[in-house]
Amino acid sequence: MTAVETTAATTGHRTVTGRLWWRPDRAGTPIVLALVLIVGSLVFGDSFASGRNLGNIALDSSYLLLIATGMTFVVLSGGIDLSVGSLLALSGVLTAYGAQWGTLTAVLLPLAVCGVIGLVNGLLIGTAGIAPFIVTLASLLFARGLAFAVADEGNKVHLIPADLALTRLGQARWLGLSAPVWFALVVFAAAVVVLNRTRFGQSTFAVGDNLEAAGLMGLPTARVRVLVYVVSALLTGIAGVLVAAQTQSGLPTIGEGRELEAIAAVVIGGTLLTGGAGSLAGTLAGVLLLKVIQNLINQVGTLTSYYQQVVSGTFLIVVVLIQSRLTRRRMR
Amino acid sequence: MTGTRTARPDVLTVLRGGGVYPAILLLLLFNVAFTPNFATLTNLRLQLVQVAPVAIVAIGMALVIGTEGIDLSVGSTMALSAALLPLYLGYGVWPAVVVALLAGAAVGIVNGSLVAFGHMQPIIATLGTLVACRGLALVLADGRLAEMFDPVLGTLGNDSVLGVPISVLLVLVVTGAAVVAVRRAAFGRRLLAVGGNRAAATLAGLPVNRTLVTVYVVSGVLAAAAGVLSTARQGAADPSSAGLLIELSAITAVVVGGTPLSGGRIRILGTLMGALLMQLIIATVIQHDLPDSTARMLQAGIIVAAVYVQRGRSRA
Amino acid sequence: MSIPALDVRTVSKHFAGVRALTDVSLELFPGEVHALVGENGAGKSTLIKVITGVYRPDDGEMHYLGEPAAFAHPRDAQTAGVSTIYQEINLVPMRSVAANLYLGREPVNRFGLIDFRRMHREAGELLAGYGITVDVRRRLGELGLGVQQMIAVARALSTEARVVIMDEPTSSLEPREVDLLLDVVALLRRRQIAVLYVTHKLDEVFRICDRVTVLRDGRVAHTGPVTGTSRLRLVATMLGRDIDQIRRHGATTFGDHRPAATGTPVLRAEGLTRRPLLDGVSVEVHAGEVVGLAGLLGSGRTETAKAVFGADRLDEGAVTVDGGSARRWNPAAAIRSGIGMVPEDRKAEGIVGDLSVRDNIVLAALPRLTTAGFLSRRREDAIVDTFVRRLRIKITGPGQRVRELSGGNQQKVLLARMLCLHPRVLILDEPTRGIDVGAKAEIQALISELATLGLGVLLISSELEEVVEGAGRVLVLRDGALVAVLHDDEVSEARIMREIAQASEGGTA
Amino acid sequence: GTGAPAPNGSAAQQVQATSGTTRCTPELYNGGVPKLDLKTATVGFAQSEKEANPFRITETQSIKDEAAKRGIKLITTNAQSDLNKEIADIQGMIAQGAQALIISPLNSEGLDPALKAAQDAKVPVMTIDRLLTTKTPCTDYLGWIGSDFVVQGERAADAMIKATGDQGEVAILLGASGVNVTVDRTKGFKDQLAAKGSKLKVVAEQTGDFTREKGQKVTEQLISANPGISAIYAENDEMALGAVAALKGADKKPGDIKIITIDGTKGAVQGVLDGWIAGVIESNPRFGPLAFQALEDFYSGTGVVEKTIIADKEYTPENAAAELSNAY
Ligand SMILES: Nc1ncnc2c1ncn2[C@@H]1O[C@H](COP(=O)(O)OP(=O)(O)OP(=O)(O)O)[C@@H](O)[C@H]1O
Ligand SMILES: Nc1ncnc2c1ncn2[C@@H]1O[C@H](COP(=O)(O)OP(=O)(O)OP(=O)(O)O)[C@@H](O)[C@H]1O
Ligand SMILES: [Mg+2]
Ligand SMILES: [Mg+2]
Repeated sequence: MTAVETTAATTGHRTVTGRLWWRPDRAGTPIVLALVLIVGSLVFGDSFASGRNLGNIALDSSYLLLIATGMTFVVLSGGIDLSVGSLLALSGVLTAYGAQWGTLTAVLLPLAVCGVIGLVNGLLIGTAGIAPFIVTLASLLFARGLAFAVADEGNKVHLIPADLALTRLGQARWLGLSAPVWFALVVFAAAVVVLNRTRFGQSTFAVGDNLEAAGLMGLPTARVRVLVYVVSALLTGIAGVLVAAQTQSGLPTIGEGRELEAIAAVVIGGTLLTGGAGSLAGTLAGVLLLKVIQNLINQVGTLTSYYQQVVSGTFLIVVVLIQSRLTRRRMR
Repeated sequence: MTGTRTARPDVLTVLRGGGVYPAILLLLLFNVAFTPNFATLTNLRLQLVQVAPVAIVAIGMALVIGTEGIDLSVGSTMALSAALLPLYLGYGVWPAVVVALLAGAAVGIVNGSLVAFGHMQPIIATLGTLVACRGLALVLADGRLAEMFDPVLGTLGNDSVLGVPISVLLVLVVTGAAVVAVRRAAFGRRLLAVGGNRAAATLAGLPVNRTLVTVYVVSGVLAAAAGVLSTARQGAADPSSAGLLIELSAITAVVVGGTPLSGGRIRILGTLMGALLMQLIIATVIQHDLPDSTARMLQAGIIVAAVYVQRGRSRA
Repeated sequence: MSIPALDVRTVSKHFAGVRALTDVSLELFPGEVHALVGENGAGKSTLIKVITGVYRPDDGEMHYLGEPAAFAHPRDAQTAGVSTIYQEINLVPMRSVAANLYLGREPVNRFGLIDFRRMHREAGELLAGYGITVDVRRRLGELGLGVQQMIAVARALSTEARVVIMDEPTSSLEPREVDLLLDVVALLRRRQIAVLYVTHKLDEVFRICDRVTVLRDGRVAHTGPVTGTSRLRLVATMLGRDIDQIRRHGATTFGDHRPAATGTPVLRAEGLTRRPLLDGVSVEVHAGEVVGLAGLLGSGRTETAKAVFGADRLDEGAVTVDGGSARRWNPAAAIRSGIGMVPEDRKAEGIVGDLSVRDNIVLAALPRLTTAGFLSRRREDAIVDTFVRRLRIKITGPGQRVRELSGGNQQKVLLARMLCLHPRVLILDEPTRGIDVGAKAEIQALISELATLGLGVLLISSELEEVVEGAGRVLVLRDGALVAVLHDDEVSEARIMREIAQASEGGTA
Repeated sequence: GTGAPAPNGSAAQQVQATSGTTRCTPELYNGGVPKLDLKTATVGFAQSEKEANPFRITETQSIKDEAAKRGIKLITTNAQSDLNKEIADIQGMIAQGAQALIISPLNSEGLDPALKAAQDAKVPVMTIDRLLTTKTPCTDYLGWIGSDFVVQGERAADAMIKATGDQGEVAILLGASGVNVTVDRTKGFKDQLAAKGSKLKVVAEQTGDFTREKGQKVTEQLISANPGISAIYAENDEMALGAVAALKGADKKPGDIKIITIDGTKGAVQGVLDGWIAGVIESNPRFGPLAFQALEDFYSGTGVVEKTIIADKEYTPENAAAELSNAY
């Protein structure tokens, strides 16, 4: 029983009904994606639209999807996580390193370490109040350094035995799709539920929207801001385990620049970098769009690798411009 | 009325401005004590010369960050300017340098327009130009390193005036200009207002879009200048490695120097000190022959510590 | 008397260089509505934030329901039963209305997942109780400030609370919502809930409050029952002046000067249209004339003001000043033509919080103070000095950051920003919102004075008396369209109310 | 670094050594792959790193030239030092219909998804440059042609001992971290010093990332901190040239500090002529003739051996003038 329900105020009744005009917020990126897919199939035919090629795109997207999913939480909370590229390498190295004691350590060791680094990121940001950009930039350096340290400055590449359960799992295929794709999809689905249907998810939006207000509304802002970095680090950790299982090795050099790719995917998916608004569905579309475009650019055999860069940079800008035109979200 | 408070920040306010000052002090003390041949004039000079490109880029970055923006394309802009130099060297050094700077300005115009008129988020707009400009630089240079034996260019890169290296002089000039711009010029005030509250700046009738474009152009030109400097010093233009990842060093220098990423406030001197701190860390690491992995972790620790000391101030 | 629900004892709090609170004590009893009044910057909001755990006091202690208590976080206060509506709306604008109402305590189903269907239904019912029928799935930020304020109230009151704190809850409400809100407060009192009520509107103090505490410069200047205290005495205590010094005419301090609208208007805006918010509104302002804009929340007053000032893109319509018009009409052009505007949303569109008072005041005048790109500190200081004195802006120095000023003083800074341009027409959107009686009187007097000197003013206010007493001509808006223009003698509260009422009968009610 | 690449020369005279007993043929390879007429086949080449230094430029050019010479249709990609891109590149070329692949792996590990795709599509993979250490020849890939980086390091150590008279302090400019070229060249160099009982003392090992810029910066720091350094071992020519720039900046004279480097680019050999560089161990990038010969042998039934070591020259002050035109 609340105080207000009884005040059935009969004084001035005023209608503030909203016109719910059609908002293509969510539709922008999928539309562009669909267009690109159609054009790609028309231009390149089977070399693009073959099951094998699409399967490759799916596999390549799966790691990015995992990372970008975590990144979506972080960006929605108003933060940014630059450490994911290095964490991917660190997780892979630790997976291979841990593999000498069996699958369980190979999985738990990297996740534990990534979790701790995510926690430290989160604490420095959410509790100590240091800017996310700089904290995660520092852990970008730190994680890469640690990865090199574990790999003896890169002198020793740890390998995962082919007969380990992890290897078989990582290289399995079900229904024509590689295992990492399935793992990524399951994690993604869980993330969608967490973001949209739990208090933590709702608080993530609120914290990114207006941190001060969220605090005054009684939300545990610090806890939310710590948790999103843990989520991001853990999902990146999972991606690292899968990469290692796929390649049967842990390389300390992989993942450079992945953070920017993940951020690009999130933003292309319509999530505001300032936080507070966006969706995981958009991120999924963003990831696929990036990877499909990359694949298409690769298909143009005549393009030298330098021109490929010019094209992909321009494409990124154009896609985001189109996306934001379609969305027409008022930015403040 | 108590006098002017922001006009002349006293020593204490400056020092409180960040952990960057104590960090530099500690590192200097450590090196003087434990690094052989550290406290020599040539060594100090070397550190200044090496930090010059980063410092110049960082000052441009500080201005951009002051508008609540960010410019990731600075490294690629350096590469672009490096790629253009040898192509136009035939017309003489100065025309070539002008072309390189113009290219920086052009990148700035693209960035600024995307941010101002296209309403794109700066990090994404400049990420796009980062990728595209590096590609363009490689296309122009056909991906190859080009050696240049022009004496004038060599002078620019390696010579000194009155014992001060030309590149260091350039840093001082840029710093001075930036300090004056931020403190005394209408441009600086507009920039801070745009960064502090874009809507308010618009309603106060300020030319918001023009200010944004100008800031990115300044950043682009400074990055191009840094590209010219490092190319001149090296005697070779290498568009594939010129300025690689310098955006991260520059942003770190800015933030470590006490400028918040949320815009509306800028510390030029702090930025300079931030760049110097990063350079000192690198020097310490190399001169003590620490392995790469340790070096990275150490760098991470020092950055966090330096920013931790000044936390709260950046949030307020 | 029973034990106090909330007992604040000798609390002190200072910010860098500012003593915001000194030895403040306050007792709040169940079933009483306790008014907290004082000038801008007296420390009211700070006291509230100390109570609810936003700030930690330097000194002093607090008892809640008879037990010593110190909340470390607003959440703790909320769980313990202290519900707060903070000054300036503190909600999350990009989330839906329903999400804002239930954030942090969303109804969940048996799997622990949020039950949106239930949440939306309950949110709709909750708001209907306040006479607001809004689609609860809409983003909050799309709604006007007034509606947002009511939603903040609804949120705060929808929890089981022993103490309710309201910091200027009516500052963005128009009379009808105010009535509604005061009814709610009365209901809270009947339920033995303790209410701490901060306001600058003395009417409200006398209408519903039992006791009143006056803060002045961070100290308690007076505490006592409302009955028996005269209005004049209260104002005198707040301002720290003798009663004799406070002269009064009517409820406001506008002068009697009301020049007729003659000759050609300085400002003429025609057929301003911005679908779906504005529909062909025309406005004329003559030199020396104060034109009022009246209407319900969301009727398009702010939209009109912004359209005239060139701040929003228009579908149709033209603005001319002295018969001439600029090629591209935007705020910069408006300012160049001699139009100024003080926006409604101080925090979001007005102040640049990190800049100093000086920088904020001269912001719009930058082009005039610049020679060859450089600013003249001397001329800046001259301007700042003049206006700080003239508007009595309370600051520690021109270098103080505007973020640190109280709301009223921030408002004065914004006024100064426009006045130093010596505009010919000034658009004021809710210029006295959240401003203390003293400052309010000063601003009202200033508006009259400026009008006497030939300034044209377009005045928007949710307080009808302000419009009635201040304006010589009143335009009444409804649903983004002009429904009536009232001249001289036609201007009265009753008449305006009638126009609005007719409008809303013709509308959706 | 302009000028036409040096002539490819005949395949046979490029071979230093071969190893492995079985010769791989289409029947043996990975359970059997279809036979092809190489003349009408489409061959894909995956380059791993940016073509920013002469080594990569020459390597790609050599492949392209040989394909053109033999009239074979060639598609090429460049992974820009991004492992994932290389995987995608290879998969992309298979999708585009490449029937045989020549790949220059970015790393000795990690290409598994790409190799798997090639296996699935029954496309044979010839590797050059870096060896896929943990993979099986004639199963995961056909065979390998490349230099022995460890041996290169050893030869560099020998040259260093000779140049310095086996005394003084040496600084090593390491290549990029975590790359096995770096690991091998370092190992070969240090092990050889130890094996020879050298009195040279390694006082610093810092990465110069294989770039001229970092080579210069690191050298500047090192000679500032250790004025006693009398020799520098650079793991590629670019870093060596950076080191030369640093020495010039520090007013050193040619020969004050002995530099030994690996690669054999024109610039470095010119450096030998000018006296700045004491010796260059070549790392031969001209894989084109050998790689296509291997494919031809594969399909013709002659078979491909497991490992082919390409012949690497050495440039010394004595032969530099004569050999300059052969450097790439
Ligand atoms: N975060 C802060 N930092 C520094 N000074 C502050 C801060 N918050 C408030 N102050 C100062 O404390 C004093 C009290 O401010 P407070 O907001 O409590 O006033 P108020 O009575 O609520 O005024 P108003 O009626 O305008 O809302 C003012 O002088 C203000 O400048
Ligand atoms: N009934 C409504 N339907 C749709 N939008 C509304 C409604 N009421 C308010 N709004 C939104 O709130 C904003 C407020 O409108 P505006 O500011 O022009 O009205 P106002 O008369 O000034 O009321 P306020 O006192 O809230 O400022 C508008 O931009 C509009 O988008
Ligand atoms: Mg207040
Ligand atoms: Mg309004």
